[in-house]
Amino acid sequence: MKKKILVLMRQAPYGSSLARDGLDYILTSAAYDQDITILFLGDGVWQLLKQQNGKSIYAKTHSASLEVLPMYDIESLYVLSDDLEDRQLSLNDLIPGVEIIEKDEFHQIMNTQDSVIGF
Amino acid sequence: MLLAGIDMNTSNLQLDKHGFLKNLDDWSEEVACAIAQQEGLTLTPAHFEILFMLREFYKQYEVSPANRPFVKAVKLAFGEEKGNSIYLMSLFPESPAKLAAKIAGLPKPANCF
Amino acid sequence: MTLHLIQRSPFTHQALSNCLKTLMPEDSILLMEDGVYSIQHPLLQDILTPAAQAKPTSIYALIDDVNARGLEAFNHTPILNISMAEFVEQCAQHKHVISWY
Amino acid sequence: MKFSLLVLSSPYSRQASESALRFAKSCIDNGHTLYRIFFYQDGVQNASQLQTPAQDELNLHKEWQSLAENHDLDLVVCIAAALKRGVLNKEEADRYDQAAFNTDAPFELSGLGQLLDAQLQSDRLITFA
Repeated sequence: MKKKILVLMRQAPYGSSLARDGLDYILTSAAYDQDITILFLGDGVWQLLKQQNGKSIYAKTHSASLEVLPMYDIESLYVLSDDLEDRQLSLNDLIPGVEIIEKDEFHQIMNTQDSVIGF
Repeated sequence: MLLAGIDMNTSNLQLDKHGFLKNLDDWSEEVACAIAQQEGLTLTPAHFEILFMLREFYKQYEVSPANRPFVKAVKLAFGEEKGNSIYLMSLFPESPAKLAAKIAGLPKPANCF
Repeated sequence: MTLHLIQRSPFTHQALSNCLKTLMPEDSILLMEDGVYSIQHPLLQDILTPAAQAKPTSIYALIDDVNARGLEAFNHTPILNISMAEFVEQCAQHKHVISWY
Repeated sequence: MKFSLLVLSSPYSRQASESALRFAKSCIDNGHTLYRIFFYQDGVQNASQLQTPAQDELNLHKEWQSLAENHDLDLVVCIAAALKRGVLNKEEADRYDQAAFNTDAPFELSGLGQLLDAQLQSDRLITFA
């Protein structure tokens, strides 16, 4: 069974394990051939920041692991423009492959999903 | 206990009960040969080409790939001829991503319990 | 058509504010656990003003959580107190259910 | 309607486990089907049979256990999340040479694929965090 699943990634990495555990769920679902779309929402956009290095805090580098997503055929990574603006970020600050969308574009994406899960 | 010529008592080489390295830093080509032999495989340069690529993959992403991304990564590195599951199955039978990760000294791919 | 479950207090977490950023016209909101403190938060009160939207969002609060916290007297229409059984039925009636925490 | 629940928080630290338990009971009372309850993140602590709350507090492990036994529920604990937090059954304790174990049937340790399966097989997946 193949479904269109939207995953909301809403937490910053490192401070809690939700970002990492959400990614594990995404990789598992992709390995089982599901059609995954990811929206990085609120503090979730911090997950996408370039030049992270988790080593000195005994953590895996989250952005490095996110860059594996294209290898799992996950190409739909979105952020809301408001969330970037609120955090004084631009697309240049983020790892490649992320697309900025507005609220109404999110609604179009949402309307096509079979299932939604949030981390 | 001996693991294919490696004295586990003097080498401190430890494997978990799935046969994966407990300490990933213990890996060497010699260790790879020993783990492979335990799995009934004799490693050739064709195996090592894939193993080194897989170790680079892990270094870059800090993730052991599942089968599909494993095939895709091999295809990107070495082309269609090797980047297909038939070829990889011939080198690492049954579950290529899991077996190759084990021999390459990487953690188990997620969800292969 | 999504049911949004607000599970954290809006005075310490962004759960409600993030939810409102993605809210669609047909969606509903259910306040539960510390999310029921949203009753007293301007973010929620703002969307309840008649001028805020053409079709007002349905907002529910889990009555056991409201009462446990001593908020009974603070809750007022149009926020509707509902039971656990009604919560289950609301989940069944909405296509998606998203928890915010 | 077929429901599955996802529990992410530790019992006694957050209200999530109690809410999930009440939701589960209400589901059953209203004639719905519970396909699976999946414990992830700190939620795996629900599976510890060593929970020893005071006499006047709820024992969540026992509550889940009796609910599962009375209604044939599927209680699945994410194995990776459980192992690293020290929630092991006998089989895993043996496998990893650990001296003790603290969970048992009806809780089952399994992979994240079981969460995906719950999402695919159920009409609704409700998260308690």
